[in-house]
Amino acid sequence: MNAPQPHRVWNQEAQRRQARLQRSVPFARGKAVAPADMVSLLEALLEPGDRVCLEGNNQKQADFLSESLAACSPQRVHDLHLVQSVLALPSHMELFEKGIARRLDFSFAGPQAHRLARLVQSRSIEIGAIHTYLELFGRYFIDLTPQVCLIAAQAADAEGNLYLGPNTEDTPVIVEATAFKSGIVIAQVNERVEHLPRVDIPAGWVDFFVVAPSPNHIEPLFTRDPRHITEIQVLMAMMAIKGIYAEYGVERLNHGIGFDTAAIELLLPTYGASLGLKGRVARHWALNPHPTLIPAIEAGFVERVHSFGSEVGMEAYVAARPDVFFTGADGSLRSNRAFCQTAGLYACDMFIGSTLQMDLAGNSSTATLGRITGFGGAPNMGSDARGRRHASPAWLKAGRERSGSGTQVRGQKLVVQTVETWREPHHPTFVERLDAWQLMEDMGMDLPPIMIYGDDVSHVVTEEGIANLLLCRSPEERAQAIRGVAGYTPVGRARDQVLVENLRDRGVIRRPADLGIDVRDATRDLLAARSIKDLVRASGGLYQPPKQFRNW
Amino acid sequence: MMTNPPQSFREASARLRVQGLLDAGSFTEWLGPARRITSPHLAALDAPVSFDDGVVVGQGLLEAQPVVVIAQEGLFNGGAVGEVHGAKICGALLRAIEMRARAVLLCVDSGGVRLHEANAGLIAISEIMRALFAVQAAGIPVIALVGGTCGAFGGMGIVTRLCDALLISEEGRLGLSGPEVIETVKGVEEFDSRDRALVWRITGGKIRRTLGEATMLLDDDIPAFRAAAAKTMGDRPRQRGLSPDALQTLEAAQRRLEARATLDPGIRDGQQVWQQMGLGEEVALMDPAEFNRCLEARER
Amino acid sequence: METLHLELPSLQDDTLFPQTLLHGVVSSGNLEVLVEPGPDAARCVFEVQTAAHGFSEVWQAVLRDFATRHPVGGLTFSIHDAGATPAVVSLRLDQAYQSLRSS
Amino acid sequence: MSMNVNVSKKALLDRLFPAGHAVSEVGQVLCGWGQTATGRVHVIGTTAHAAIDTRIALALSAAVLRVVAEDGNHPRPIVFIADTQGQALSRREELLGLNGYFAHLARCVNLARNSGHRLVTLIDGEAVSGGFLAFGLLADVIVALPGAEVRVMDLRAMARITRIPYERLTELAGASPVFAPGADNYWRMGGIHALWTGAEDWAAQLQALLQGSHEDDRARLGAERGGRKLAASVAQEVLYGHG
Repeated sequence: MNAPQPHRVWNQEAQRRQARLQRSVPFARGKAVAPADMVSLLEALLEPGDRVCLEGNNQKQADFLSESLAACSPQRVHDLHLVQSVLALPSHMELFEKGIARRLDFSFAGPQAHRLARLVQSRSIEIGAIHTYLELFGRYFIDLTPQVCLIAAQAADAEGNLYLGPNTEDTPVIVEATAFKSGIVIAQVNERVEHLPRVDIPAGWVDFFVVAPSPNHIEPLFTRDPRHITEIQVLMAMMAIKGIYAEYGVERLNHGIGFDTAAIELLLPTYGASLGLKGRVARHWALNPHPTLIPAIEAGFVERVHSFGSEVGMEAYVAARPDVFFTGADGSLRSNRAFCQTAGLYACDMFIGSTLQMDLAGNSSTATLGRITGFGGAPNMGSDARGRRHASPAWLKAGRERSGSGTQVRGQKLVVQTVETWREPHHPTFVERLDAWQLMEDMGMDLPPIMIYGDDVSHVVTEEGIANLLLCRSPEERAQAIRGVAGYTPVGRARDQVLVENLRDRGVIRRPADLGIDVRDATRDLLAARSIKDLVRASGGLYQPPKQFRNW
Repeated sequence: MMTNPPQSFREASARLRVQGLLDAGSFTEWLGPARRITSPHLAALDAPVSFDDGVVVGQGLLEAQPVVVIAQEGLFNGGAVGEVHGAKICGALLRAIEMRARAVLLCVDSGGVRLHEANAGLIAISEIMRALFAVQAAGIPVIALVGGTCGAFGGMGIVTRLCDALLISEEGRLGLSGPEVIETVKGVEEFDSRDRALVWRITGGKIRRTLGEATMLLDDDIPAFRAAAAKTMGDRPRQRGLSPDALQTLEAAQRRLEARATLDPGIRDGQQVWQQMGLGEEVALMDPAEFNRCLEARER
Repeated sequence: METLHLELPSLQDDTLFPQTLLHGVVSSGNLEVLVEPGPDAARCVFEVQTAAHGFSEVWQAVLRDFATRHPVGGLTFSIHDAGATPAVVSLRLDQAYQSLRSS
Repeated sequence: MSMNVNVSKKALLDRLFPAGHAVSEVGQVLCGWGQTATGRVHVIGTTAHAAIDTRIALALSAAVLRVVAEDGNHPRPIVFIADTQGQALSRREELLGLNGYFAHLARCVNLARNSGHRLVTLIDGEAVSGGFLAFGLLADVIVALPGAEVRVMDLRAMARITRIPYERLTELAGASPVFAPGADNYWRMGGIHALWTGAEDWAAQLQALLQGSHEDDRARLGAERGGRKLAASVAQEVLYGHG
């Protein structure tokens, strides 16, 4: 038996934490920091090379802390390693341009995708990896644990307890990883109050907080104005509801964001109800509070929704529907991205979403040249969870179709891509080769950035029909099934007409007529709401859309 | 299941609006699409043309009364007025006099002058104004219907205010300069054109009805427009020779407009107008019928 | 603008009353189609003016399928297109055909 | 004698009315009379490229109404002097319904015509879109003085909005009067009846315009001058029903 080594110190991280706190003393009164002192505080406690998590997803952003970090002197704060969900703010990019940060592990870079690509090409940034949310959250507890996290909360009390409001999002997972590994937790809050409506993060986990000069920025990213839904999208929604939701009896599901899925949400209480589907499909959801879900909720289709984050304007509606949404004792929404992603991965029978490009293997990608967008959460939801063990009718049926005559040992998640064959002239959705391959070469990546792997995809819905890839018995069949719904794109026109008709006979490809859908019925009159105003009415005046979506 | 959805005026094409406004099967189009009188000026600039140059004109019956109907297509080049488009409107107005129409229904859906043929468009709008005066002088009321995607702006915003009555939906907009133009020239602080709520509080149907410019605020529903047009036609007979523009009438109008212009100089938002009337947030969600009742009560 | 003239064999539907009909609107991503009696009962004629360049083959495929799908012999379809996708083109043509049948 | 009138407009009045004039300028609005060989005429107009707002529109309509009331059964000609950069761009003005003020002004001008006043517009300076539509463009006869700029929008702005290259627009503007700024383009389209040159006797030319028809002859003129070939025939065809 080896004796313990006498000189080994076992609490170096805790000592380092104490040293950071010591250096911060001049810039804080207890845990409270004045906005004007935030830069000095960060300069005092950060050390070169620190792993830092700057909170921000595609909704709420710790924007004041990000700007404060970007205002630090690169002489004092440099070579940071950022480990965070989303690069969304200009100040995020400044960190790299100024040399304050050097290395990056992240998930998604929507608004900054172009600037990020330029930084990569000019070697001003080292990318560790691009993750899905769940992977990144997982690595927070394995090898990418933040030493300092800068988070956003709704309110703090004098002791530093935090209330997160409806946009909980990533905060719990970030704080958990940081606070319990001797890291420093700094929060920006919108207001300091006497009594919090509820405590979401206890003061003992929080080191500093600052009342930001203006409330943290939140984008209404999940609002789709029904005015912009086209007849083609209505047609595809009809096909999806009749050919997939009804066919498999999909009760638990997640919707991607976009007009295609918004159309489905708005067709459930009209077309879906006319098919007798109420209570049979779309009962339990992993979904942000989409305004376009209101009519289906009001019609009694939707029984329960758990959310990743919130949506601007939906606060009062959510609070008034606690049987449907997860809410705190104070009435406001309790969202949680890590848990909702887990639910989407393991507890849902279907994911349906849209994409920009799809190849003949069914791989799909939203990557376009010159932009690094990353993945976000779609691949977590849009993949078959091979670890799943519990059964459901939809999961079993899909699994049976995949295993064919072989012995069935597992089910299969329905992963549905719903796309128009052309996005616009010169931009066919179906391609022989994804732009992602070119992007991989340009950016020196290990793999092409594929959002949904083809072997996870079960169905492709286009205006021409539905291709059921579960029933395909070879890569060639799969390719013909995709060509068979690819319309007049070059990929679609290169189909083998005979093979495609065979696939249609076998039910692998189903046209609207095969589903008993008359294309003439696909009009906007089927939408349960045709405008934002209709959604407000459907909510009984509880939904309060942001001003850019109103016309009153 | 849902009840019958309304037949949206906003979402309908000009042609469908005409069909829905008139008695079934009564419409006869003048210079229809088969005549292919398209704009040579758009073609010269290699821009897409339309068989009717973006306006449908003709005659039909409204509750068995002969009317002339003119409907601009807001989706084609923003309903903008070019040479052919403008001449079709002018000709249709003058023909209302020839055929002794009971009324003219003018469905305005236009941003104003078509830039591709700006000079022709500007002159055409001035010609439309003069033709409209002639129609009114002949004792024929002109009823403006506004509820399309483009609203009524620029010169067509002026023409709309020359009409005897204005029927507008809440979605309808009326003004002179578009918010985008004002923002471009004067800055976002003057007018944030992306703030749709603000845009509607300045130009939208509700504030235009509040200020007395619109006769009636309507649901976004073609049958509602049809019923209101028929009612207006019955309510507002114009008598031949009795000019509405008699000096006393215009002097009274002058006083009303002068009074409005003295509105507190700090007022730059429809909301402030409603506040002054003792109306609050509830205005936003009032449906048209409720809103009309609310205003009528105050007007009494 | 690019123009395309195409004449395709198609069956004739005697019950279709030969008449003029305009369907759709020329706006971004959309088109109008004017249907008129054509010169030959066994063929249909397409006259296309389009803002999207380089799509002659796609147009031919879309129109050929349309002429196969419906008995539109004896009709002329004149199209002004402002960049509609093939899905929208097919939909508008189908709708125009349905309007002809119902009127 | 005219009071407070800006220098260039004063020079114009001197030249139009050598026998005398009494015009005042208040807030960019001209109002008064000029003496011609056949008697006094009214002068109403704007100066210094006025951006027409509700205040100016109301001043103009008030002036027109006053003239109509004063003259009663003996209507004298009205000479409009148009000098406007267009409508005022302002959120408050839009809220007030500036288009309605313009419509009212147009009605007043039309009332003057119906009451027997001969209406002559002289463009001196700028005449731009909405501001021009409201009254100058409604006269019986419209004249552009040398240097007058008449337009809806300049070509650079038009290029931005229509996404047609500026170079292409300038090239096409040489061949067609239909979209490019310029008094001569408007003349070719029939929107302007005459273009006066600096060398002419403007008092005599004005005198000649003080009588004539009230008919709107602009579409016909546009066709005759070859600048607007369709307006007249299309309107006629709709009117007389060959459609």
